[in-house]
Amino acid sequence: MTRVAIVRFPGSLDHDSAARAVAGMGGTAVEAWHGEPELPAGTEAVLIPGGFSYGDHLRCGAIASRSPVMGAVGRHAAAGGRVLGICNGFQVLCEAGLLPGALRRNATLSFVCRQMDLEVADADTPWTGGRPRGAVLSIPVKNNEGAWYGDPASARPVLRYHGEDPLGSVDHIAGIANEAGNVMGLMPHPEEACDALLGSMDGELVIGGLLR
Amino acid sequence: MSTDTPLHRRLGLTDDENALIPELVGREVTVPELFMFSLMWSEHCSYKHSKPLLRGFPTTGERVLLGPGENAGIIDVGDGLAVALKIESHNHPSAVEPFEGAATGVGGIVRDIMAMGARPIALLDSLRFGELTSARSRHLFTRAVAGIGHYGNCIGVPTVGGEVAFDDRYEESCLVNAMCVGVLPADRVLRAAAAGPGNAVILFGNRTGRDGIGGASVLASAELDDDEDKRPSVQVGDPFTERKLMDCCLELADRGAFVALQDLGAAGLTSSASEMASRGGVGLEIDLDLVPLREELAPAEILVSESQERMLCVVEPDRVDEVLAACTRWDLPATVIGRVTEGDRLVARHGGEVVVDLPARLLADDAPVYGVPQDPAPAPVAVDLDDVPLPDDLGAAWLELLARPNIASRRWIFERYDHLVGANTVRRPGGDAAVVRLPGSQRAIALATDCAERWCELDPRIGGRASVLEAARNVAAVGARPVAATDCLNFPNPEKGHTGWRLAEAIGGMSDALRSLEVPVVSGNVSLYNESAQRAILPTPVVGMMGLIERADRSVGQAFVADEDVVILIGDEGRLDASEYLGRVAGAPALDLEREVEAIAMVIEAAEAGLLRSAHDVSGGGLGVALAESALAGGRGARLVLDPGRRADEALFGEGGGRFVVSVRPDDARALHELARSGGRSVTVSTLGTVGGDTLRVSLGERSVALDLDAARAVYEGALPEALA
Amino acid sequence: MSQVVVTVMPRKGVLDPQGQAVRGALTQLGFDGLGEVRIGKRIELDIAGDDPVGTARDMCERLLANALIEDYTVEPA
Amino acid sequence: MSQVVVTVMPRKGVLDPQGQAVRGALTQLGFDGLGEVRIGKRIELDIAGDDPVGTARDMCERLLANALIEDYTVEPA
Ligand SMILES: Nc1ncnc2c1ncn2[C@@H]1O[C@H](COP(=O)(O)OP(=O)(O)O)[C@@H](O)[C@H]1O
Ligand SMILES: [Mg+2]
Repeated sequence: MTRVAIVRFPGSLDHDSAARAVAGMGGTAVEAWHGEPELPAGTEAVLIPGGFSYGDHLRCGAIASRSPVMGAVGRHAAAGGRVLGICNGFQVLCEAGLLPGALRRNATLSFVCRQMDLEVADADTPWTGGRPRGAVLSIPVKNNEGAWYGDPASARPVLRYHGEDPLGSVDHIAGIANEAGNVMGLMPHPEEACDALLGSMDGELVIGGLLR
Repeated sequence: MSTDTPLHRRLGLTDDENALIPELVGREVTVPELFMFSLMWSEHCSYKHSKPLLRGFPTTGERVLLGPGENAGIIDVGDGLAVALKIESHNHPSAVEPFEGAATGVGGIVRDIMAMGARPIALLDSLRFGELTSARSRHLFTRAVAGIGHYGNCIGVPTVGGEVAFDDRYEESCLVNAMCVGVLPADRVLRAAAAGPGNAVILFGNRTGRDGIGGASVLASAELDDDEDKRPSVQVGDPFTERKLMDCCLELADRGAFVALQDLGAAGLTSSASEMASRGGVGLEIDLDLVPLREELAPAEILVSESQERMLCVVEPDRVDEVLAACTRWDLPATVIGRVTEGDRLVARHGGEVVVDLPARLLADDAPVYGVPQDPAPAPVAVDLDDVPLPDDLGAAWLELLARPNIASRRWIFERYDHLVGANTVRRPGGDAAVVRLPGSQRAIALATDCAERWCELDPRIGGRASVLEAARNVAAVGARPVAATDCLNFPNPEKGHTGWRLAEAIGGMSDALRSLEVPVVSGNVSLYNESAQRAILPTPVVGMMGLIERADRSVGQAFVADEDVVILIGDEGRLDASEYLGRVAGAPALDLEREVEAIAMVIEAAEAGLLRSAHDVSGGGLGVALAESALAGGRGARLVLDPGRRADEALFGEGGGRFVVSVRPDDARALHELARSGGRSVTVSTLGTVGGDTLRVSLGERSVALDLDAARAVYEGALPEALA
Repeated sequence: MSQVVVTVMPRKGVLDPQGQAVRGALTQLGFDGLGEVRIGKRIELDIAGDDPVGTARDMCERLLANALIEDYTVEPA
Repeated sequence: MSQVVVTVMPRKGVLDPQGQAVRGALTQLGFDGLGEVRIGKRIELDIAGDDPVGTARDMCERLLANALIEDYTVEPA
């Protein structure tokens, strides 16, 4: 059972749903507290869940990205360990410099909560469960600041919005990985699409990237 | 009001009340004490004009763990779980500053649920604004929705439902009611009753500032434009701190660290401390010098400040360090500000001097109670339906109805709310009721808010019944059994005109329906004086209904799901009398309570038997709108035959009758008809036709009408975004 | 066209959760000796006409600032 | 303690949707002849020590601004 550390900041919201999704796929979820300089012993993969860490004040993810635990997450990533950032977690990874670019205000200038179709743009990372390029996943987005901004050439787009993109991301990017592919961030919420009762299981394809 | 007006009047106390206070206390009171009385004896805190009327509500039942009287009511839902629920208004603050007013309204109701030791799992919002043709109403509405979204999204509690209606009678007095639902272990209900002399009193959360001093309470006892001085300093919501408070409270409640827990709402520390002491039959001593302040405040100001995101708890002495440590871990200021004492007095010190020394009960429970005039309103002036021509083009009338702001899709609103966080939202907003799975259980609850305010104006008793029945139908339509209700009574000044009578009649009507459904009211809130110099609001008793589903995967949606399914109408005839379609009054609404309750029971049984492929209650806009919504949700049309009845537009757009539109597999149609007659029931059930195609085709005797789904979708989805663009 | 700068700050006494959060974060990063932190908006506008500052003031009254919770100042850039 | 003012603006060339929306709203209110509208942050800090401006600059580098999308300036109040 892969030991997945789920990072918790003040204002994290999705740690429980993320832990449930990880456990549902056979992983073991443990909490990594923001103030700790090290990840919990035996951590094999890291998940930074969604939420409004530090109230989204200043810039989304900015304050959290400077907290002690992020040093340990950086070292874990540098050693080739897998790291997945979801929504606010994606914002944190960008602010921490572990992924390129930044997330900016949605083009609608409003919060958007909507089930979205996502298209696999790169089938060669661990984050799409081996689905071929062009395959479409159904996963909800819910954010205020989900428009990825940056140089697409510097990023490795893994998921793109298929059809409409109310957020206004550069190149309709929904999720990107680092060059090596071990660090992934996305605005949609796979942990809320891991249960047939909630309408979609496609989230397991993304979360599965954390598990051996 | 000029400064030579006596202080008590400026604070909103009557001369009689002012004379009564020293009599009850046995001496002249201090200035801080007078402030405290003025707030605690306001309508907002004391319910002095509504208390006697509220006694009419049914409040008991097998599942009731805690009824009205605490921060929220609690219902046993089985599996060792309990659910706390409550609805509350934040009308006046939202009219003053819609974003912060609505946001702090959400924050306040969430803290009421937290105070029970419950984890908040769902929010709903019930809104009333002026017509969207008014720039001011558009502003108030968009900012209020933004404020609700801001707060709810940021604290991670999904906003799963609610309702909104627009009417020019809300132009100056908008309504923002928020409902919160939380879950807790049934054996760990936390109360806000202080206990154990010698125990510590800890204040934690945000620091205290000059927020809303004299705000909510004073405002609620005077009409808004009455006096500039009575306007509150605006409270700014801080959802980040609220979330930390929530995490911290749950952690400590799980560990059993609290003897009692209470939020600070209207009248701040005064109300929290006096209510906690009074409920527990003990005294409290607090030292105002120890309260963490954001700015320098006088003792009276500290006592009545309505700074948000604060909680008060009682803790045994040997657990104080544990509680303070948890607060530090969550980066929340926390201070022991006093202790529980023997006796019944609330004592506050400042600079070493006693500034308050009162029996807590006088503040919390002993406000004078007043009757309100019972002057029945005359029957409404009605137009003769014979003078209302039938529309030449029923299809155009149908489209026009779907585009009305009171009917059109609410997607513009609910997509601004995170309705999914927590990963338990089984049925999302847009249907009749939201369905939320109870964490760690197969069970789910169904939630809806409703109010038939147009009917309440014409006949408050019928309107009160209709409000409850509609809420119950919404919950039944998803397959849930209604088990508990909470209510928010939004009315104009009860001392004037027919309002007092309307209030009593509405409560009577609600109680009639609740008794028939065997649903108790476990919590609620009253908001009076919703009027301006220009006009008064419609009587608006909002009902928040909770239903229970044993198996979350058995809930029913409103969408037509398969071609050839049979479309069936359950319930009695609709009428144009007070319909949205007519927009005028053609007669007083009527309803048959017993028959409507039977239809509700039948639909629940049909859902539980797995007979229903879809179900949708028929409300505003009548059958035509209900059919269109089921068709649009499923992307499937239908071919239907309607009995034309008295007139074609009445058959299509008439309201009332306690109806549902359902669809069933062809093989199940007979079973549904049988269910209508089972157990001595006699529910009217008519087969209308079958699902299929991309058009809704309805024939009504000589006339027939077709609704193209693409055209319908365009107007139905487009109306709110266009009105607000 | 001349540029005008509008500054909108939380009113004195009104809670500033953003300033509070940022102050906490800076302290955690080791910046000691930090007093109050207040965060507001800076709006740069290019305005035509004779009285751009007056126009901007008008804009503040009607849209840019919320008098209940914010104070504003206007100055030419 | 001396007060330092940090101004953080969207970088030139980076689209500012909020500025655009405010521009649209102002135009709707009848304010014609409006050029660009740019919206950023004004952060007022009370800082102790000999070099408050230097400290604030350091704060910007480490937290207050994101160089990819924002420019900042620091000045004594
Ligand atoms: N309309 C009502 N129906 C039933 N109970 C009510 C109603 N209005 C108020 N109550 C109950 O009276 C008590 C006081 O209400 P309120 O002052 O709004 O609560 P709080 O002080 O927690 O904000 C609560 O227990 C509430 O549930
Ligand atoms: Mg309360």
